Amino acid sequence: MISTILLLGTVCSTVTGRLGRVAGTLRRQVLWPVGRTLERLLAPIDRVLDPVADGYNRSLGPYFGEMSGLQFGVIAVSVAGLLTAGYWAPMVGPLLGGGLLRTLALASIWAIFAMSWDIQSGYTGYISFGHSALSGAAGYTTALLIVHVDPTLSIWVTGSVSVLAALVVGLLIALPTLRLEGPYFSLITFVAVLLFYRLTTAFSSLGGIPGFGQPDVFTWDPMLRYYYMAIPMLLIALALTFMARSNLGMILIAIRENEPAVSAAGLNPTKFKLWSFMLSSVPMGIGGVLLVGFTGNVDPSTFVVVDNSIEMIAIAVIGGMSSILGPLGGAFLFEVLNHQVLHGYSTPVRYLFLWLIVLFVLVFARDGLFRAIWHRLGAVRGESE
Amino acid sequence: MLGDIATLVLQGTMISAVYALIAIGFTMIFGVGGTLNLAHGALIMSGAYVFGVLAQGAHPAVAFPITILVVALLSWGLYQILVRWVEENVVITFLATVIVAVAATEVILIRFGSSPLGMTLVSGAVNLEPYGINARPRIVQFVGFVISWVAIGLLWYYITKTDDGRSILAASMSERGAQLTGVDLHSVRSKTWLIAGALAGAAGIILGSTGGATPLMWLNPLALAFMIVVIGGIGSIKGSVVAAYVIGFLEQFTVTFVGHGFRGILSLVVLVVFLLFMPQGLYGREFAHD
Amino acid sequence: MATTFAGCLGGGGSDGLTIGHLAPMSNPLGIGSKRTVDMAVEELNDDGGFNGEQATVITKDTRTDPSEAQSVTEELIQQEDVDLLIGTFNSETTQSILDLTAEFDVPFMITGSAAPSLVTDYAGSDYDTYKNVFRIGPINSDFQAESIADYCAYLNDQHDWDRVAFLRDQAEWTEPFGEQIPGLLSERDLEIVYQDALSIEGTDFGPVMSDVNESDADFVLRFFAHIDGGDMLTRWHEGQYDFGIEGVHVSGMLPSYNELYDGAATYETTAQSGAAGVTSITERTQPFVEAYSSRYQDADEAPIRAPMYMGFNTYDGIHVFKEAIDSLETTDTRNNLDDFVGEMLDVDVTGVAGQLRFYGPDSDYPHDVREERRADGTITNYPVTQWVGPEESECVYPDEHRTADHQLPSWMQ
Amino acid sequence: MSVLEVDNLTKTFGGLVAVDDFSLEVDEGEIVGLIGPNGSGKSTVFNCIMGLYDVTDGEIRFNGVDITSDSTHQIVAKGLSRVSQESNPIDLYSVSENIRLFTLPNSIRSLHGGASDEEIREYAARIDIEDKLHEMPSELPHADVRRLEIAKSLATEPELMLLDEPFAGMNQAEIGELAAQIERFREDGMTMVVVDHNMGGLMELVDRVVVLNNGDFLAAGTPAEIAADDAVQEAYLAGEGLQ
Repeated sequence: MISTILLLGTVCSTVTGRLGRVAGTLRRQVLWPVGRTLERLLAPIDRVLDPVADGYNRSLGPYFGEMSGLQFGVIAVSVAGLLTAGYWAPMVGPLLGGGLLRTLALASIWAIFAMSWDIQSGYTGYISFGHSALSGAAGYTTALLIVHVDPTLSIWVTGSVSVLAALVVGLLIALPTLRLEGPYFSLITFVAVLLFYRLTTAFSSLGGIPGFGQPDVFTWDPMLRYYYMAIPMLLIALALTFMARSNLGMILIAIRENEPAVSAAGLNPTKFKLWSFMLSSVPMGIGGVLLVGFTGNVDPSTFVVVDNSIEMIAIAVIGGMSSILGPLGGAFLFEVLNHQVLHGYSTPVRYLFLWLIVLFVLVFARDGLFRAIWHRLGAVRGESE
Repeated sequence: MLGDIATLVLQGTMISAVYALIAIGFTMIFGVGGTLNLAHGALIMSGAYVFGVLAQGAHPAVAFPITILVVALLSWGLYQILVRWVEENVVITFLATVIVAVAATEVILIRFGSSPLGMTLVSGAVNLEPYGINARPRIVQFVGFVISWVAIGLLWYYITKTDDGRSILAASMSERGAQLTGVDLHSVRSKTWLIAGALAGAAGIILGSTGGATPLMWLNPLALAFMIVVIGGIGSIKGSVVAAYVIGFLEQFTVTFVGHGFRGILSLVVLVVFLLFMPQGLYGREFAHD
Repeated sequence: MATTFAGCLGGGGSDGLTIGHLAPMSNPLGIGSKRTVDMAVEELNDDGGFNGEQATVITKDTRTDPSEAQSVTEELIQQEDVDLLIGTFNSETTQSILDLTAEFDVPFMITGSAAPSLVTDYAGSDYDTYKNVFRIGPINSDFQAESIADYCAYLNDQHDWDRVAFLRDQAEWTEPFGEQIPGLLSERDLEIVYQDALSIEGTDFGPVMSDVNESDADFVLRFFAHIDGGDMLTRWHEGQYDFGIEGVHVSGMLPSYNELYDGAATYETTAQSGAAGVTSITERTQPFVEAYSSRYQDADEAPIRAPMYMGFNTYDGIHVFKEAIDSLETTDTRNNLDDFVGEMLDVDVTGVAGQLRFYGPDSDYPHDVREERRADGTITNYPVTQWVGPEESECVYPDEHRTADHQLPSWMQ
Repeated sequence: MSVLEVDNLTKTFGGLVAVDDFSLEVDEGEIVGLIGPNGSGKSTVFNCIMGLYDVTDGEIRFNGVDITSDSTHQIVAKGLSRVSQESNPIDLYSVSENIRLFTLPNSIRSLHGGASDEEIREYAARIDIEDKLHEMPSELPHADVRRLEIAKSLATEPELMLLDEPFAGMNQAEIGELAAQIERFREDGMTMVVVDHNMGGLMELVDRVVVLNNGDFLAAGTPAEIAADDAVQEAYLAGEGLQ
């Protein structure tokens, strides 16, 4: 009996492998026809939106990536949805167990973390298990400033110092390790976060296990709070998308796919990896500052614990690594599932379910759910992408 | 002072043997498939829990081999059901196994809750004070030491003296070469996972019967295995054994001369030194191909 | 503005009395606490209700995770519109929701965390903001340290034990003990011959036991909440070390703990409020424990025989709440917070873990539960229990509640 | 004047000597063939030149500048480029993107620099794959994948190109075609070193041949001289012969 239970740990996998063929049949018999029907329905919309998308493609396309009419439509609707969530979420929320605005605000913070992780780990393939050390550095800096320097410091002061601290910690981790091969890099980041956790739990000067309760939340008003989190998130998404669609994104992916080729192209991989880490540290720092404003408490288990880093990775995987917007969608999917849809279940059951979804995506949809959908949307009228 | 050193040596030897047991399976899988199995700690944890449950009803001597078998099968199953489908992509494998580990924690939480599960393999202790050594080691520690070296011995025999085992060694040297000489890589990998699982099961039993089983007990063994493998040289079983002893003794040294709160710190310093100045580890192979 | 917003979300405060219970539900402490809150509310509902109203309980899992705790608390406050929050175990989860409860003026009764800072750093420094927070128990660590020191003096009287090896979790919660215990012990003519803080990330107890043994201590005084002392206890039994193991051991409070470790916990002691239900702290203790064990004897999950300390405190909390509500004559606590606080400060209730009265606004520990002292000033509501059999424990301290004298381990007798 | 000078190059792996005190000079506009049996150290020499391996001993100069301890990207920036033995295009990128990667400036500030579409077409045209620009590498036949490698190399605008077994896996017709294209590069003023383990494709192409055996310099001379050299014949005896 016990072995069956322990096998649950790999349950997801029972679905994989052996059932791979079944899934293949399913895809052919069910998903494709459904997809084709959808395509037939969506194609006219695509056509109608094409002129608008073309206008975008001519002006901003080179900087943020080109889109088909439908893709443009989906992005526009999503952004509009996020911007107006403060007004519609309280009405929709009760259907999903209530508290939707809190979940969306939390999802915004996690979206920042997952996108930041993505620009570094997802793009370069140097998987960091230690990104929570970066947001942790920012959170702890804010708390220490408030506790030891001046409790009335403005958020602009504490915030910028905190982001700087995330950058410094990022450099401390990245400088010695990025010249190492991938697995070693992952190990160091893993160890770094364990060490950080140990320091924060052991020493009362770092708050110990309860952490610091002194920082104040930005606001308790759910709507206002949502916008405090969502707007920086959208700006970060914009900035990172811009970076990812530039030469930089191209080079980082090339580093992941074939690092020697990048050297052979006369490009210094170490420099670009370092840059991606810095580019990742800054929004991680911003996310950390927002998290302080969200919880009002800076403690190891909210900010540092290695599970947080794993959660960022899981979110990025679900959404689709190396796409920036994929992890953004992943964060909203993950948090809404966790806090709304699976609301009635106990916490371990919820997380087990979420981890199984992540495994499912890793095996069957490596590119992530949102990237897959995105490409389908781009191809409703037959042409590729 | 002499007594201190004798105590240090004794306790270092015992703990290092367990560390070696923890690391070998991890390094074997790394060596053969190039796969970093981050679920290794979770397999160790499942060993502890399986034994803990079985030992409540059965004699430990019965529960022991069953546990080893169950964990070996779990490990094999993990490979067959999940890892083999993704192993060509290092990053995906990496992520999939870590997700398995966190999922295992949730399963344990659902089934056993967060309180520790205690278990007994053998009871009793030996008082060495009359011999000038200030320690009363538990018999289970001696058993752990013996199991560790028996496992290492069997593994060494298997890998160097049997055809079956030699194919594992060949695959860890060069996959292409092994394939050319007619080695079935898939079956070699399956066997490696099976053996690594058995070793993890044994490690889990020892850890569980010395400190109890908890849902987060996979984390430290995993970090430890990782460090040992880096210091010993990736894929080198000999290196892992040596590195396990290096780490074990360093910890013991820190505990004796600095304090119990600083246990892992010196080993972390050593790890960083290795990564920066000797990333191939003690017995890592420098690759040469032309 | 936020409050009104939440109000229209939740549907107003007049739809009955709702109690939000917060606890880690994968931990037996939390499970025990949930069962006692259900028991208490059921009993009081049957007994005329809270100022005539029937209460409902909603339990949320905090998962020992501050952000999860905050999330479920916000849900309880904003969607369920609770009139009382009760529970929380780890100090970090408790701390993370203090601001939230204060912002929305929800009465909050802490029943699982003993950190003095939860009172001193909050109600102690900004009373007006945090006046909604009360601690039902256990008595805070400052008093615990004093009481434990008295217990050590008792051990010295009993066994001539005056050499102490002082061990603790390397974690913030033991720091008050780290600071106060040495002074308190030396006042009582006890000597600390060895001390160390142990890493909570896993400790090999072999060398620890050797070090303690070498120091020739009479007993180990240890404060473990994160560390499970099972390894230590097994080594103690198997190695038959000549010292006692005393102090606080949170894992060891689990009623099935000694069975889990095959009797290795026998002779260890731990202080805990409620004394695991083995003694009559008040006349209500035994009836409560009997009701609990008959109600949950067939339950799948521990704790079966008696709730752990948090359960005692949670049960008492609900009774205190009823007392205050009945005097307040309304269940709308959130809009009458000042009056509610006034009623709470007047409470003097006999609970199952002791007599409940609270410190006033001007004390060092505003709204903290008062320690009970006997005439000579000794604290009496932090009893110590000793394992004496696989499922049996006895209360060995203080005199008022003692069911048996402290026993030496069999190999030392 | 010499474009590339390799002086007394030695490279050991642990106890194994892969290249032993090897020297080579390449003059501007030359095509030099570097041949030797399998395992003779040819690729190791290239790897040392390109900074992929740390050199155990010796010095490498390019246009008179010491590049021994430079890293690959610095060497590429100085005008050296290598077409490696294995084809490893980035499968996610189309042919034109694969070429474009090699034109990007080594600067984190240059977000939208790099070659224009016309420039990429020109690089591709020099090796006749300009009509494949929008295909994915996985769709290309083997010979075109090899050509893509050369196009990538050309895109770094090298003065000296190191070609590692460019003819491997090609049929006779393809070899002839490629040799002609390489000939054209020389006319454009490029210096080249071509590695092959036999002289089949090189005879017509190279001005001069250097033979390596067991990491050691064995012989040098015109293709005709080398073909007649006894020592070279002997070295190849164990192998498949010189053709």
